[in-house]
Amino acid sequence: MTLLETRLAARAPIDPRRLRADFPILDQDVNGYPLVYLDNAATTQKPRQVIDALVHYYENDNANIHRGIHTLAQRATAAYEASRVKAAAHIGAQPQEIVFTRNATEAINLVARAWGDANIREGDEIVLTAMEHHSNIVPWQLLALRKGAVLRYANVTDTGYLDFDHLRSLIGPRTKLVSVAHMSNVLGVINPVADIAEAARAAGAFLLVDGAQGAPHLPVDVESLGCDFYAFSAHKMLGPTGVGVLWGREGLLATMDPFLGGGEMISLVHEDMSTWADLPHKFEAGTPNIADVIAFGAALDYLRDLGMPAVRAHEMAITAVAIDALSAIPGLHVHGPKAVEDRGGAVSFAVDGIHPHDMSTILDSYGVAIRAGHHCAQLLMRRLGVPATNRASFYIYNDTADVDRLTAAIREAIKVFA
Amino acid sequence: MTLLETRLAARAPIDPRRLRADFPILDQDVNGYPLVYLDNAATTQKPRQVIDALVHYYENDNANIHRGIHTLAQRATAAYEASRVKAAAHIGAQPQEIVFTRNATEAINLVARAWGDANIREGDEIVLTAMEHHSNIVPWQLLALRKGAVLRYANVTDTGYLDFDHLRSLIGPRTKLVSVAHMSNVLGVINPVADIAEAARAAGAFLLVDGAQGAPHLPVDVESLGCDFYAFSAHKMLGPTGVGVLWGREGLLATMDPFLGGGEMISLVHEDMSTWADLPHKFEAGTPNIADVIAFGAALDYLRDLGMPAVRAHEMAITAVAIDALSAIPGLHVHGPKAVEDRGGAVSFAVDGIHPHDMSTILDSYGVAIRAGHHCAQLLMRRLGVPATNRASFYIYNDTADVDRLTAAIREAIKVFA
Amino acid sequence: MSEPGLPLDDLYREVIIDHYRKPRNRGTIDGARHVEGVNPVCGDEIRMDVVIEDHTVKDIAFEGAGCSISQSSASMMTEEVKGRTLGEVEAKIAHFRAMMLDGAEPAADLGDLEALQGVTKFPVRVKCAMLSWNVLQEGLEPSTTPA
Amino acid sequence: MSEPGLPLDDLYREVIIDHYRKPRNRGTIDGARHVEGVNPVCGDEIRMDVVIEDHTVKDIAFEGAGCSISQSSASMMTEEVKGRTLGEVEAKIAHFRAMMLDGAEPAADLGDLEALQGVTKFPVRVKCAMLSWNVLQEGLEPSTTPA
Ligand SMILES: Cc1ncc(COP(=O)(O)O)c(C=O)c1O
Ligand SMILES: Cc1ncc(COP(=O)(O)O)c(C=O)c1O
Repeated sequence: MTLLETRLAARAPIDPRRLRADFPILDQDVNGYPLVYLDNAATTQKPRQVIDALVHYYENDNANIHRGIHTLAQRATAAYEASRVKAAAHIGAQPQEIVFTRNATEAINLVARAWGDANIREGDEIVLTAMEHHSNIVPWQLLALRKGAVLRYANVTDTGYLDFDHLRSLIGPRTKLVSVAHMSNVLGVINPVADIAEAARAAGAFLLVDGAQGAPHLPVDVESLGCDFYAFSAHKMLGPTGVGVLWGREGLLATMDPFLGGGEMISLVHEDMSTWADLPHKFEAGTPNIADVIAFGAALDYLRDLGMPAVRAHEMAITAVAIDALSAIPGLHVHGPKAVEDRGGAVSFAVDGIHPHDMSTILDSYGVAIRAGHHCAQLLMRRLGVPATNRASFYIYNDTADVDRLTAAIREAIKVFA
Repeated sequence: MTLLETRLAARAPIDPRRLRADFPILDQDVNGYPLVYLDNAATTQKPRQVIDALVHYYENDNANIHRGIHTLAQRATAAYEASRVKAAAHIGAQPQEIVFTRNATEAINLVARAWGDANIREGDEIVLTAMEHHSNIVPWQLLALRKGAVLRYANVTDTGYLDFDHLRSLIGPRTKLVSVAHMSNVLGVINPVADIAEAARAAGAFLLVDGAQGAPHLPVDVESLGCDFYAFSAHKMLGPTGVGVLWGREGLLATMDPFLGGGEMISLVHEDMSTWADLPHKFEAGTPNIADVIAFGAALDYLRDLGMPAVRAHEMAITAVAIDALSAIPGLHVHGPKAVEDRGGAVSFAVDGIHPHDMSTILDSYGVAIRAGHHCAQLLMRRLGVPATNRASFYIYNDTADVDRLTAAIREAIKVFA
Repeated sequence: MSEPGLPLDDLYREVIIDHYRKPRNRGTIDGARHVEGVNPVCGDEIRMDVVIEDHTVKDIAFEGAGCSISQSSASMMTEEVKGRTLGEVEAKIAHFRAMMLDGAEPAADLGDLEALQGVTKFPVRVKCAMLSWNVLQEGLEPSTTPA
Repeated sequence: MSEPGLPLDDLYREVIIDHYRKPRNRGTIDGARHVEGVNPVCGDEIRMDVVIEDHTVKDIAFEGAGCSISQSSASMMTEEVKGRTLGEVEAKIAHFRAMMLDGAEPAADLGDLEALQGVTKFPVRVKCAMLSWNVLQEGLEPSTTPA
């Protein structure tokens, strides 16, 4: 979609100044300056509605779920399951296909264990990309180690895109799984998931999409993406910490063994063996993170009310402004695509002669929070030939005034090192 | 300890009426009656201090931890790590031995995978008890299935105690692990962990203690217990849902492979293999449940200020009252030990001619919340020869008025079925 | 104690307590088609023997363990379906489901089962009432292998 | 822009920027004892060659990548330890640690390194300043095998 098309699809454009009133944390001074929070790819801030949902739950309904007959247990169970319906709706899926985990990382590990251990054999290949987050690399390394499988990494082009032809060339008869980020947390680039799904399917391989940066920023429909698993984290999309989502095709989840054993996930327990509960409970062992799942429901409501096309349109607009403003700074180089149709609002950049950690410290002293480091993407850092990058990442409450504060602080940093 | 000794060890006795002011949820009517919450073994309520800690975090400090240089990330990291120190202090351990998980269940699964897969071989034996929670059974069943190991279950006596002689007789040269509940969530019985540790150690076996019902209710010191792993859940001890703790001896944790792979738990990531972060981060993959771990710190502060000996003394006192009052009801039979020195405040009971689900529904209609069911202990239900039990379980904010309301409602239920 | 805040009287109607205490058609039938079901969440169990001849439920018996709702529902159900044609039984199943799950008024052919309507005011207990009906449904399916 | 709210001037002192831009003793030494260290959290690297003769740091050189604090700390450190006896070097390490980790005032033998005291006002950056010192400490341990 072009920016114009996305804007047209959006119900009403986002007004970040108005939304900020919902985010109490943004109304504070940091080191003497009003906070400019540009670390949204790491975690987003939470609106009043989400915080209130937590408070409401603990002040009114708190109880352990699923097995209780008393009133609080009924209320808590209903609210918990309502969040599952909302999470499903957010990505165009069915509730019984939604498994709540701790985070996207655990969701990917669940697949690596519960699907991978049963389906990956010696010599099988798993295709990743060189831009993956460690959470979409290490679980497969551990699986490969257990099973004698082989990992293959698709290249990243000099302009910060996935080298799709290279990826396709890696997918062959031994490929059992392809696992790619929907959107890179460093380059911001959006990967062509539907095309990748087609290539995977043609080879009889499954496709997992690491949606940690997808679900918060893009309208997502797992059916049209054509993937088999989709993983994401609540805390990166206005929700609380401690909640992740694994979506899997029902037929696929149904064939999988459980991951963790314990309460909630069983049907009958005998001394030697047990039988499992139905989907999705089979994959939710022990007392879940009830309160945060319920509060995540409030975050999903918030995003639904804004409309994901509007979220996307706002991010395209502010990213365009940010890339222009950053590129105008002498000695500053933006990594990743420049065209906002192809990317989200995670903008990594390098500044000649200034290490990202120094940059981040100086920006922080001006109240501007960015992230500096390898962003859990060491393979990509090596590909880019840098030890670390600066990353400013935007969300619904950021506006062009934040971009101004960012660029002004960067210019101050350049003076320090001049 | 006798009740008197425990009382003497307690700094100041607990005054449940005063504490209730800290628990907003208790101040509500359910089905027209003031709520009497007696489902504390399933999950406890949260004091204002814990709820406030969550709100404070999200309104002031929320950021992703460990890698950020900006001010919010520094604050969040410091607060998160401060909770680790508090969790360690609660059980007499070192902070680097504390791994935060989602719940006790995940903590046990972590050991079953990260320790079990590397150390359990075909024919090895794992000794459990017939009173274990499913969370301390199913992970070992899955491990036994993977490795061809054998599970052995120690008996429960007719009076609701662990048959320690039987347990000891099961521990032999093939025993690699013993895993027992510190306190049964059904019988309330406290198991003789130090003796079990001695028996395990003599056979060269490791000992895991499922402390889900221990850490909330008893003064715990892992050194004097002599165990190797100790697992518990924050939500059962005033803390939020979504946080569990695995404690393991440092030397043991250090030799273990990671459980989940991803961000936070790595040192260096290469295409084929990675190296792991130091303890305890090696076991905490992905963005942790930052907010809830921090709020759990407030719960630990609350318990520390009360003093665990005072908590224990209060529970012994109210349990004694409850057992007396319940036993006076014709046709009512209390499961488990009657001596409060030997047990905690989870009191299971049967009433002639009334199924626990009917009892729970009737009690709920009088505003009294108990739990009815198998309590994730199907093996124990079979041992007791019942499909389910009624369970009233007490905590610091319960007093004798709650016991009165419970017994009055039970008498009403008996009338319905008379 | 004063009146409870929930309509307990609607739930524990006299006829329900009666069937719970004195279940009808309790037992087993040699050579019958055997089906069973458990509600894993609460542990309620129903084991059922059904004899179908000439498109009619010639005989039916059950055993089980569980709460008053699950056991009385099974007992009343056996009374209502014994001797009925498969068509009549299917209609009863549909009418019972409609009453319990969709809030429909009890159809005339439900007889005493009408007493279970009060369960709908206690949503967590609805599955108790449904258990024996799901087992019966399975017993009617042609694919079930006779015991 | 107005003055920042944190004492940036204390962190980025002239001498630090100078060492960062023009690192002293940069390079490798053939046949020297080689040690290296990475700060996995931020990726800073220091590779160091040390020649110890007669209980003296006869020669020292380093290469590395990272922020101004880690690299300038390494550069200043090489200047301060080159030609010193092991006893003097151990004392400097102790004094530097005391300044960075325990908030002690800079000891007289730290020379230019005193400029790094401002880092203590930025606690997350202290580990940057410490990296090369931890590597040096390793280079002094007898167990280290020469390259
Ligand atoms: C003895 C015991 N073990 C384990 C658990 C599991 O705790 P969680 O569901 O918090 O993982 C419980 C809680 O129900 C318990 O009572
Ligand atoms: C692309 C991508 N994948 C995975 C993750 C891991 O998310 P979490 O730490 O919430 O599990 C992140 C977040 O840092 C990410 O950006």
